[in-house]
Amino acid sequence: MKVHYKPKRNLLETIFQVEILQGMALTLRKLFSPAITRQYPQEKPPMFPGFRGQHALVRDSLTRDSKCVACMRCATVCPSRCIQISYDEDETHKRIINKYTIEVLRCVFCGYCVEVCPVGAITMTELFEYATYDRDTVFFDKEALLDNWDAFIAKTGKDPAYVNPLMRPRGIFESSLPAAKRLKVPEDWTIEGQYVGPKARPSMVGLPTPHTEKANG
Amino acid sequence: MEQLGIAEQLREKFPGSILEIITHRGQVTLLVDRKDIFAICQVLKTDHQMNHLNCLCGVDNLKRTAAHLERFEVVYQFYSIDNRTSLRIKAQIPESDPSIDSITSLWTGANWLERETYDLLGIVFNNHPKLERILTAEDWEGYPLRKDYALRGDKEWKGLEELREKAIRLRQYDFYGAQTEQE
Amino acid sequence: MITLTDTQTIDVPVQSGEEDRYHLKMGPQHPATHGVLRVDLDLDGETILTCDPKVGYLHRGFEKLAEHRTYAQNIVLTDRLDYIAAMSNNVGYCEAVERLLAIEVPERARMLRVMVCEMSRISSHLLWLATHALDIGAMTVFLYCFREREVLLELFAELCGARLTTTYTRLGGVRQDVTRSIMKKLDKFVEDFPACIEEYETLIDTNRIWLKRTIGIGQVSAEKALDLCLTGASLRGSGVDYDIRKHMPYAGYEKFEFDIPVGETGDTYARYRCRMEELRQSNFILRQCIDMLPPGPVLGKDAPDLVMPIRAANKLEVDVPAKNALITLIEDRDVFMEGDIYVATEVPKGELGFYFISDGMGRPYRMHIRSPSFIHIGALSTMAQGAMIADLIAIIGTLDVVLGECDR
Amino acid sequence: MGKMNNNLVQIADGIKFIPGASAIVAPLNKLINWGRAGSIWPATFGLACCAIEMMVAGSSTNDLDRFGIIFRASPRQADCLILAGTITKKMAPVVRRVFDQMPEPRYVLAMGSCACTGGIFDTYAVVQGADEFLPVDVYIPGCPPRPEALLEGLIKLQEKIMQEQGRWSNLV
Amino acid sequence: MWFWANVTGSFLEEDHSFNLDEVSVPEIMQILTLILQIAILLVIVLLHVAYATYFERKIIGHMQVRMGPMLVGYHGLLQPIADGIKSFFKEDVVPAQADKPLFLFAPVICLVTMLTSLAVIPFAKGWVLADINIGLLFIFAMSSLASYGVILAGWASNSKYTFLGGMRSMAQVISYEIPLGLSLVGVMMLSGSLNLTAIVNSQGNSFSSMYLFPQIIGFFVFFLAMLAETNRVPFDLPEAETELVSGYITEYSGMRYALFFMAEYIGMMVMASIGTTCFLGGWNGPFEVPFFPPLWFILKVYGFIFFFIWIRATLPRYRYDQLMALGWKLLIPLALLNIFLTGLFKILVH
Repeated sequence: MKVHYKPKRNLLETIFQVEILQGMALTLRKLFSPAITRQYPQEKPPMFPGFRGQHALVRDSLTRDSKCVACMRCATVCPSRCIQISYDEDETHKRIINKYTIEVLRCVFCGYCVEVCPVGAITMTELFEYATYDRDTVFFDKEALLDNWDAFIAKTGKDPAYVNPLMRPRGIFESSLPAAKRLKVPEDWTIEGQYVGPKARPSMVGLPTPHTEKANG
Repeated sequence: MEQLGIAEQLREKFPGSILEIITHRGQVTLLVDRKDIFAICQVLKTDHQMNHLNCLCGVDNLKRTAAHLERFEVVYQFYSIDNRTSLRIKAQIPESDPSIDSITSLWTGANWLERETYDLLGIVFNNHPKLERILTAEDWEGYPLRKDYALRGDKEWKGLEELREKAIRLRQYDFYGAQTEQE
Repeated sequence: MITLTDTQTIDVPVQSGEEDRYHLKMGPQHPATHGVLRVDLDLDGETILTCDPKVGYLHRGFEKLAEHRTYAQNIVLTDRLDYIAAMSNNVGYCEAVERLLAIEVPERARMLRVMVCEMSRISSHLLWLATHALDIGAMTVFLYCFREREVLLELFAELCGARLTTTYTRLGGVRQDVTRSIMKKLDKFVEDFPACIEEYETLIDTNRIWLKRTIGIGQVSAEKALDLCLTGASLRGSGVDYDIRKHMPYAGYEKFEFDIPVGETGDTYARYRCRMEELRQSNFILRQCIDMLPPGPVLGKDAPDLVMPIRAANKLEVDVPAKNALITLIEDRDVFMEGDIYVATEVPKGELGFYFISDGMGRPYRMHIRSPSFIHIGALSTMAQGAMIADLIAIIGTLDVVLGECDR
Repeated sequence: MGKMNNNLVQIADGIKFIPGASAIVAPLNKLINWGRAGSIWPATFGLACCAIEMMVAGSSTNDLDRFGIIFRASPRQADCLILAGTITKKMAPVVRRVFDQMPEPRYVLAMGSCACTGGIFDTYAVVQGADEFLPVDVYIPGCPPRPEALLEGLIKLQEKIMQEQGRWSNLV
Repeated sequence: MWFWANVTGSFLEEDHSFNLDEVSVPEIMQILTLILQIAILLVIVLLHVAYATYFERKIIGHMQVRMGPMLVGYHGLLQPIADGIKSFFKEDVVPAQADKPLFLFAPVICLVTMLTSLAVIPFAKGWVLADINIGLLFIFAMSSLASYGVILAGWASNSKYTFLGGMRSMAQVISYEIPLGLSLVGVMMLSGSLNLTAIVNSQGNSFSSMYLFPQIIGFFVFFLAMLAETNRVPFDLPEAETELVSGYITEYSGMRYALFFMAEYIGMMVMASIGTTCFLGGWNGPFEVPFFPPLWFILKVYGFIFFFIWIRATLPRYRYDQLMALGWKLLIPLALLNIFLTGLFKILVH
């Protein structure tokens, strides 16, 4: 397709500066239209579940401790190598974490650690305002990470059983999730309730439907 | 397949230089000797309408072994916009003399790609108009993309060391820096 | 010619014939160089005699780093490649790796990829228009473009949790499905966007100053453009109909109806018009995506886990809870087949190609990125010959370069 | 570095340059600090990804101009250097030079992981943290930080400026 | 309400507010009064400059659907003060290779010439510091001198960007002084005087008798030349931010930069005042304002300044050679045509 240009201006338009006046009319109209600015310190931006903000370790409501089982998947997957975990094993080969640190200033906030965590222990919260004067205050250890979770629950007033789509990705079969991550989520996060384009609906033949999936799995 | 046809024609034209023809995932690769690379590219451009040079890069084969593989290779990826065919050519370069003819006179766009390959791998392009470092600093030592170059660098670039010294020297003029020094 | 050092003035003997030359080093800190490009200019008055772009001020060792990270981890790196259209890079990277490792992608994920690609194309073109207009002096266009771009970025944030560095795709699909609220907002955006394009065009499209600053500036003929290896709108502005979405369709682009705008004159104005048309076409594709999004999972059954083993023989040992982790680990498929592949995708800047060599490990042996910006900046010295300083700014703007992608 | 900044946050007296601050000095100090905090002009200096978010922070949605912050192209007229992006080794001398060209008082914000520590790019070409060669005042985590996070960093910087004492030695 | 007293040709003789001979107080008192008046004018003008920047930032902000200064004072009203304080207490860097005396002196030249030209502007009937016969010429002379400041600043900084900025400014000022002067020749011909008060008086007090209408071509030329003289978009080449960083002020910091900034805004005000006086009927308005006669004048000047800002928010920037071409090939012929037409008109009428 050849791009088309607007017609060249004629003499009259040249003399009366028509196109410039049109532009000026636009800016004048905008002068009297409301500003779209968010007044930041007073007005916060809209946040959505799954925002990749400050890290936190979910505080288990029963044990009051982290759910982490020291499987090292997060430390392995981290592209910027900012998670450090060390653990001891007791006689039943259960792992006990003695160090869990995240160097936040090196983190790239990809969310891989949350996604690979089989028990939903680590998460990323919707907080993002923690600029500091000092590098050391954003070097989170386990306690700080647990505190981050408490702060997040307190600040946003979220339910402590908060699930974000990093912990339980949208649009995959529940059967492919580990048991600890089969959490209750809003309807349109599941395959059954997902958005489908209006023109695609009749042609569902041949695609795995929720029904067939259940039969298989 | 049209690509294979072109490859066969090339093999007939340059019997000594085409070492191998490989097909992988529907893409045809020609392993060639470096001596005829300019002629091959010219034939591709003029006779086979390969008018678009997609990609030119170097590879260090230090940790790979296969038939015909030398230490370095330069990979050319061509595409014909009119015929919608593509072809890849890999020219083998021995470690002893890492040099190959430049194709800058065929595609002006190859100029920077060749400079980049020289910069990161140390492959010299003969007849190149301006073979200088491009991505790293002018006085950089070593060729970063070679497999024997460490990820964090073998030794510190001296420009950065000078800078660190300067920063320490100038700290006394800094408001907070001066305060800490007094303490 | 005078060279200034830190502390004193040194009189350099002037060569004969160069008395009138004025040597100007523009950048790396300069408002119009789109980041950290440096251009060394030899001027006669304000006319450019020679122009020598210097890059590498953002060279981060991408290709080296990629050799030390697994295929899955490298997706994170691609965000930082062309940070204006991170989604396109994600898709380009994953298309290439999937072809190398023969991973199937579900239909829904493919269409979602097209959708986010086009969203990022719009957001990238908006940023291009904004900075290009700002370079030429129209500062209001800049802010209007950012207004619409912000809508898209917030949609990205809702979709995958980050605004710029999205890390949206996964090998074998995408990370997150869309929700109804995202689609509703996108629908509204697609509805409103044509009016916004009209708004930008009111300000600049027929404006006589804009026309004077763009028509005939940085003119490249079709042959010259091919010779310079230009791609994307820079090539199409010169009249070569080359768009990878049509030539080598990926991610199911063959199912969509759209036109490739092609210019004739090859000057800054033609490229500007091409990109403005592309905005409209992308909007049209988005509309089709919203209408045709098929049901199904967004991640293939055989998609590899994020925690990729480094080598096939030495599989990662996983713990009891991880056994039934997200997706099973790669086992005996031909993932670790040796071989190489070059896959190109059409990103907003032009042709983004990934060239991989696999040696049977969980990480690439060699990853080369054919970045359009690098080649476009290489063409700058040819295009800017004989232009004026103000034209150089316009030409840098019209090439639509991103230094993160250029220097890697 | 850390110790020094800790000291500053909880500054209460900190009168080191003008012993025995008089009744004139204190209000004047306050006035100057108010002026400086109310008109932080950063240099237009984008390095990488974060620069785009910096531009967004300046655009209509967030509007840095509300805080009296406008970007100045020339470092000579700037008060603040926002290190928005990865600092490579090749770029580091240039960054330092831009900082040296800025007149006192000058502040440095390290925006994003790359500027703070090098982030994911732990390679041969990247400086591992801007504080290797620059006195960084505020660190903003995020990759890239949301524009609001940049605003929050700037508000933190304003708080820091408001607590300064006697930073006008170049005049007297 | 269209009543005006004493708007006659003999107005000049009646105006004796600054005529030292006729006032019967000791001479020293007269000088003190004059100094006081100058001081008041300076304070007002400098405040005006401060708030003109605020005005500009607000208007441009709202045209770009944002808000402009909001947080420093109520709706950012103290913003200019904060900027001023900050600039005043900022380090004053003089580059090592700069020509120091000239570098320090250049902003002063700019500011002083601009302030001097304020002396001849009639803000209202009788509100003028120096009612000289060659007011217009005086202002031209002063604005030409101001360009010296710019050129010297560009040269003395010993930096490449500033030098290019200074060169551009020199060329721009030389080529636009001519159409600016020529465009006002028509006004001079109609009013028969170079005295600004006389020009206002000759326009009469009705809307239709403003010189805007008979001199529409002249006004067009004048307006463009005025934009160019004050380095405003679309002619802001000497300080084109995306090309030359900040042009001739690249190396200036702190207070010296603020001086240039003030000079630029005073320049805008002076040019707007000339436009008001010569084309829009000066202080005349639909009715006389009690206690504060210059209100109409100020409103008209701010109308001009609003127009400047409006154009800045809308238009891109010309290229250097296109700017020259516009000046020499379009504006000067147009201005000459205007003079010719005005002359023809005068001959035909008389």
